[in-house]
Amino acid sequence: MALNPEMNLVPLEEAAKQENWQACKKAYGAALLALAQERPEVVCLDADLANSTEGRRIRDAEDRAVARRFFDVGISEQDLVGTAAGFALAGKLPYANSFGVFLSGRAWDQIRVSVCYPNLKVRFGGPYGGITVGPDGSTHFAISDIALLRSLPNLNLVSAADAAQVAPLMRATVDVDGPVYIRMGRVPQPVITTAETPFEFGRIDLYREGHDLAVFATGHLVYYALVAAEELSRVQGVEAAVLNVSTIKPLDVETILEYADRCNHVATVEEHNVYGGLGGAVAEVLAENDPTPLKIIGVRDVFAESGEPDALLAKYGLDARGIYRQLTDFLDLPDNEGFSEPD
Amino acid sequence: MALNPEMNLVPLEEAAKQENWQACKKAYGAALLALAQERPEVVCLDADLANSTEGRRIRDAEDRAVARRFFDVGISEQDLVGTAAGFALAGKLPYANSFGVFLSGRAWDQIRVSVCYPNLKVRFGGPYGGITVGPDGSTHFAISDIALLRSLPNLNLVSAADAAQVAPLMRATVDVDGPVYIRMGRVPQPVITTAETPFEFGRIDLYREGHDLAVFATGHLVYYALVAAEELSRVQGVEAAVLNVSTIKPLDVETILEYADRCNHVATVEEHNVYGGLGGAVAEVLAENDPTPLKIIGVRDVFAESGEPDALLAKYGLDARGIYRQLTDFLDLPDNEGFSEPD
Amino acid sequence: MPEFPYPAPRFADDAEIAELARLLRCEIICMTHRAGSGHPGGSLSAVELVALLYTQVMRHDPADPERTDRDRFVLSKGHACPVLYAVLAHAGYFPAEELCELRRIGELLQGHPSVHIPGVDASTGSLGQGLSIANGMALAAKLDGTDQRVYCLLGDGELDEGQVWEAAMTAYHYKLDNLTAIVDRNGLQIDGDTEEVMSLEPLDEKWEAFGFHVIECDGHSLPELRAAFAEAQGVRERPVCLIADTHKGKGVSFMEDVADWHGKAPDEALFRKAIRELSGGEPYREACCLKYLENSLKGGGA
Amino acid sequence: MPEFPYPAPRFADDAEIAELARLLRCEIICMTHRAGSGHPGGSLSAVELVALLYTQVMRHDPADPERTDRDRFVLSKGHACPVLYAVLAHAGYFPAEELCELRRIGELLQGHPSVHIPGVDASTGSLGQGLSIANGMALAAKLDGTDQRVYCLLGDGELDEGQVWEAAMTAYHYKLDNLTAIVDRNGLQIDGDTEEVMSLEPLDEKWEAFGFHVIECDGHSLPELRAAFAEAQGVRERPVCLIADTHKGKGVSFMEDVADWHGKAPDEALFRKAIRELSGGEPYREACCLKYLENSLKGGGA
Ligand SMILES: Cc1ncc(C[n+]2csc(CCOP(=O)(O)OP(=O)(O)O)c2C)c(N)n1
Ligand SMILES: Cc1ncc(C[n+]2csc(CCOP(=O)(O)OP(=O)(O)O)c2C)c(N)n1
Ligand SMILES: [Mg+2]
Ligand SMILES: [Mg+2]
Repeated sequence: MALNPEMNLVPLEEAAKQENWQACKKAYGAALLALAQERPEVVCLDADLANSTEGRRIRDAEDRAVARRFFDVGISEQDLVGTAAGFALAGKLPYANSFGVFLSGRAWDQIRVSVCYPNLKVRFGGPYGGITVGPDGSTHFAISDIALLRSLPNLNLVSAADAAQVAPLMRATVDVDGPVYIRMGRVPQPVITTAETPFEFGRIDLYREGHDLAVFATGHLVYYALVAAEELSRVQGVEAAVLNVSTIKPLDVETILEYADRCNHVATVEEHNVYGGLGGAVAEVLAENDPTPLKIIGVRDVFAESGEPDALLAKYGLDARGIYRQLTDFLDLPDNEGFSEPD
Repeated sequence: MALNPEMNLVPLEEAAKQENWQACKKAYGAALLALAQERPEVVCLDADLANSTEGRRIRDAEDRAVARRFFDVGISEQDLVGTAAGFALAGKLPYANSFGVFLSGRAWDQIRVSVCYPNLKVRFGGPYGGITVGPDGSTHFAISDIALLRSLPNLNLVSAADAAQVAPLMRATVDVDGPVYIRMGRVPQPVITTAETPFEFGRIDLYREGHDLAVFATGHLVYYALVAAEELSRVQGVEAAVLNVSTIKPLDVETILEYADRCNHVATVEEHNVYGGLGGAVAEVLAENDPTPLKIIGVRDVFAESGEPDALLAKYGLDARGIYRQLTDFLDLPDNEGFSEPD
Repeated sequence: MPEFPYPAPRFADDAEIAELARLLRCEIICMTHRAGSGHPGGSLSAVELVALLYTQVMRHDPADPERTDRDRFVLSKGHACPVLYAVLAHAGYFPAEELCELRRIGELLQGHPSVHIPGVDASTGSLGQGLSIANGMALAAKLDGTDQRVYCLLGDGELDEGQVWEAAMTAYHYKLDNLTAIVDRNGLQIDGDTEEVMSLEPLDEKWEAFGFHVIECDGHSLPELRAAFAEAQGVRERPVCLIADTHKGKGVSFMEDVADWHGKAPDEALFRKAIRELSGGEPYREACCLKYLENSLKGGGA
Repeated sequence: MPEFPYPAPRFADDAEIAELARLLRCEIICMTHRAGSGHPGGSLSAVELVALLYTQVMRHDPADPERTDRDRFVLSKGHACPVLYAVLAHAGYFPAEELCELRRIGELLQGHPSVHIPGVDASTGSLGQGLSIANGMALAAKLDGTDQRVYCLLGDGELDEGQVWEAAMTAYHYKLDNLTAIVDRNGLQIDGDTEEVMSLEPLDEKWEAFGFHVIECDGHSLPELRAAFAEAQGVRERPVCLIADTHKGKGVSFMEDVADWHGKAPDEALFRKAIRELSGGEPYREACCLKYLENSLKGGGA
C-alpha cells in the first residue's frame, strides 16, 4: 500500500531530499505576516526571540501599520502571556511566541489563569518543540509541553506535520473561540504535505492506508513514521496505517477508535516524553473505549543531551530506523534486515 | 469481602465520623518538625503561606536552632524553588512548600531546570491538591499538578491517602536520591490508615480485596473509593479491589498489571483532570502491557467552581456516590438503589 | 457612542462616596461571614480606592459591560474581590442578591474574579499577573488611539512576584501613560508584616527606578485620592504608580492591621460586632446581605 | 582542610590573567566554531570576569570539585558556558580535549551548564534562575557560619526575567553579604540593544532600590575588576551588585557590539580571521581546540 492518494502528499523520496526541507517556524513567520496584513486586530508579541520565532516578520514588516503591531516584552515569558491576555480582553487577536519549553513551562500559570480560565482568543506560537532543538541541550528541549498544555481546560493544541501545514493550520484556527497553541519544530524538516492536502482543525488524517497497525504521529515525525511504515511493508509485509495528529486537543476520538478497531494494534510517535503526551492521550482514549495494544514511541523520560538533531533522533529511537525497530519489536516480528542499508 | 486485614486500616464506619477527620497538611507540619529536629541538614522554605502549608511549625519551633532553618521568600514561587535548589547544592535538605497549583505550575520551569535536571534532593510540600481546596475556586485548584510533574524526568511524586500516611511517606522518601514532591489535600479528610499500615515508597498497596474490578485511587479519594466499593458489594454483589497509589511516579507497574489481569476491569480515581494524571499513567501502563477496559474518574477537563469541598466532590462525581455511579455505568450494572439512603 | 453614566455626578461630593464606602464595608463583612470564608482584610483596605474609581474616576456603563470604549480595572490582588463585587453590584452590573451567594456552588460570584462575572475585566487570583494584563489593555488603547485608561490594583505583598517587575518594565518601556498601577500599601501579607516577611522598602524608589511616576497618598482619604488620580491623568509618557497607604481591615476595629484577618471570615459574634461598628445611618439598611441576614441580626443590635 | 590551590599566586600579576583571557577567547572561538553553534558574544564579554574569579577571587580546588568549603559560581546566563568550560578545563577540572567536543552527542560538555560536568556549580540555561540558586547557597553558608562566598553572573537582558528581582529581594532581605551578583552589562540581548528591546536604565538605581550595594566598573579592566571584588568583599549586611560594563564579542573585531553574534558560530573564514586577531604569542598554542584544528588552520596564518 502507499500514501493515501486523497491527501495529495509529496512522494517520500522527494521529501527525503534535504534541499527540500523547510523549517516550520519560517512558515509560521510568513503566515503570521499574511494574517496580520489581512486582519487589523492581529498583534504579535515576542520575548527577545523574535528572530528565532520569526515574530520579526511583523516587527520588520514594510507596512508600518503592521510593524506597529509588534511588541517585544524582553526576556519575560510570564509578562508575554499576561500582556497577550490583556490584548485579547481589549479585542485584539494576539499571537505570542517563544521557545516551546519556556512558553508552555515558564508561563504555564499565566496561560492557565490569565488565558485559559477566561477562555481568551490568544494564540501561542511555540517553535522549538521536541529534542530536535539540537545542540542547545536539555534545558531547551520541549518534551513536556504536550503534557502541560493538554491538562489545561479550554486550550486547543495543534501541531504542524511540516512547514507546508503551518499556514493551513493557522488559518483553520484563527477564529477558534478560545486559546490555541501551535507546536512546531525548530530545524528544517521534510515536507510531506502540499497545498492540496486536506486539513481540518480537530481532525486526524490518514496519510497512509494499512490494516495491520495504526500509527498516530505528530509533528515532523509523521514523515519518519511514513518511512518506517514503508520499510515495514517492504521487509515484513506488514501494512501500517499512518495518521497525522495535527490537533492534539481536542482529540479526534472517533478516528482513533476507527483505526484501533480496524488494525488492532496502535502506536504513537512524538518528540515528547512518553508520559502524558500524545501517547498518553491515545492510551486514555483506547483504555476507556476500546482496549487495544499500544506502543508509545517517544523520549523515555530522560533529560536528553546536546547533539545534532538527526543524531538525537537516532539516539532516542525517533528516526525512521528507531521507529521501525520499535514497531517490529511491538509486533513481535522477526529480527530482520530492515534499514540494513544506509538510509 | 472486606478491607485487606494486612493493612490494618480503620473500619470505614469509624473513618466516616467527621470528628475523626484530619488534614494532611497538619500532619505534614508535625512530621516536618520532627524531621528537622532529627536532621540538622533539613531546611524549610515557604512563599508567604507558612501558615497554610504548616511550614510555620519550623518557623515557630521552640528550639531556636530549628527555627533558624526556616526561610520565607515572600510571594515568589519561582524564587522559592530556586533557593531550595541552591540549598540542596550546598548540602542541605530543603523542604519547599506552597499551594500545589502554584508550586507545580508557577515554578514548573524552575523545578525542571534548577532541580530535576541536576537531580537534586529537594522536597516539595504541595498541599491544596485537587478541588477540595473549596470556595477559593478554580484559580486555586490543583487539577493539573500530576500531569505537570509526571512529565518531568527524575521527579518522584507521592500522594498521601490521609493525614496518618503523611509521616510514613515523608520518612520513606527523606533519603530518596532526587527530587520528591508530596501531594496533599487541604481540608480535614477521613483517616483510614494507622501506624500499623504497611507502607513503602514506590509500592501500590491493596486496601480492599476483590476480583471483579481493580480501583486505583490516590489521595483522600482512596477512602471514597473504598466506600463506593462497599456499596458495589452490598447492592450489586460486585467485589472491587481498591488500591492506594501513594507513589504516582515511579509507578508500581507490576501491581497494576497484576490486578488488571486478575480483575479484567480497571478504574482510577483522583482529584485531578482526567487528562494526564493518574488515569493517564495507568492507561499508558495498561495499553502498553495488557489492554484492559479502564474508567478514569476525575475532573472532566473543566475549570471547576467555588463551593464547599463536599459539594464540589458531589458535583464533579468524586464523592462515594459519584464514584459508585461511574463504576456501575462502567460495568454496565443495572440502575439500582445504591446510595439511595442518605450517606 | 452615548455618554457614560459613570463618572456619576452624584458622587462629586465626598460625603456620598464616604457613605458608599461604609456600605461596601458592610457588604464585605456580610459576604464573607455568609460565605464562611474569603478575604476581608485586603478588601477593606481597598474600599475608598475602589469606591472612588468606580464612581468618579472610571468611565463605565453597568448597562453595557462590554462597551469597548470603557476604562478598565484589573484587580490583580484577586482575593480582594468582595470589594469589587460589592461595588459592581451597587453600580448595577448584577443583582445585589448575588452578593449573598459568594463562593457558593452553582452561583455567580467565584472566590476569585472571573471575567464570566458581569463587570469583571480580568480573571485573577494567582498573584502577580494583573499588571501584565493591564499593560496589554493599555497597549491596545494606544494602538487604537483611544483615550481609555487602565487601572490595576496590586497588593503590597503581591509585589514579591517577579512578574510584577517584568510588567513594570514593559509599562515604562512602552510609555504607558494611560496606565495607573495602584499599590494597596497596607503593610501586611499573609505571613505577617511585609518588611518582616520580605522587605519592600524603599518602595517608592523601586517604582521610580523602574520608570514610574510615583504618587503617594493616604489610601483612605478621598480628597487625597482624588488629587492623586487627577495628577495621574496629567502625567505624560510614563506610567504612574500610586502607592496608597492603607490599613488592612480598615473600618472594623478588631481587623485593623491584624494579619490574621487576611483570609478568614468573621463568625457570628464578630460579624455582629463588625456590623455594629460600621452601623449608624440609613445606608446600611441598603446592604443586601444585611437584609438577607436580618433574622440572624435580630437582637444583634446592628 | 588543606589550603585551596586557588586563588593562585601566579595570577597575582595582571599580565598572567590577560594572557589567560586571550587563551580563553581563543578557546571560545574554537569551541563554537567546531561545534557549529553556541554563544560566542556573551562568552567573550565575560572573559576577564570569569578569568579573574577563577584565578584570583574564588577559593576552589580542581582536584576536589566537591569540596564543600569552596566558593561557588553560578553562571545564570548559562548560554555563555564556553567561557566557563574553558576556564574549568584550564584549571584542570577536566581534560582540555573535552572542549573540542562541545555540544556533541555522547560527550561531556552540554550546550548549557550542567552540574554533571566537573566544576560546574549549578545547572542553568533557562534564564533568570541563577540568582535564586546563588541565594540558597549563600543562605546555607550563613547557616553554617562559613565564610564561603557565592558569585552569580547574570546577563543584562536576563534582568528582564522577574525571578531575578524576586531573588534580589530575597538577597537583601537576608542580608547576604557573602553574595555578589555580577551583571555583564554588554548592552545587547538577542533582539538588539537592551534599551531598545526592554529598557533597563537606570540600572544602578534599580539594584540600589532593591537594597544592593552597587559597584560599577569596566568589565574588561583587570585592575578595576580587582578593586571591585575587593570592595565587594568588604561590604557588610547587604549583597553586592557589580555592574560590569563590557562589550559583547569583545576581542574579535567583527563580533564586538554586534547583536547578531549572540548565538552563532563563526564559519571557517571568520574563524580564521578571529584566531588571527587573537593570535600573537605562545599561549594560543595552548588552546586545545587550536591544536585539534591545526590542520584546518594550516595556511590560515593563525
Ligand atoms: C501566585 C500566588 N501565590 C500565593 C497566593 C496565596 N495568597 C493569596 S493572598 C496572599 C497574600 C497577599 O498579600 P497582599 O498582596 O499584601 O494582599 P493584601 O494585603 O492587599 O490582601 C497570598 C500569598 C496566591 N493567591 N497566588
Ligand atoms: C527563560 C529563557 N528565555 C529565553 C531564552 C533564550 N535566550 C538565550 S540567551 C538570550 C538573550 C540573553 O541576553 P543577555 O542576558 O544580555 O546575555 P548576553 O548578552 O550576556 O549573552 C535569550 C533570550 C532562555 N535561554 N531562557
Ligand atoms: Mg498587603
Ligand atoms: Mg547582554
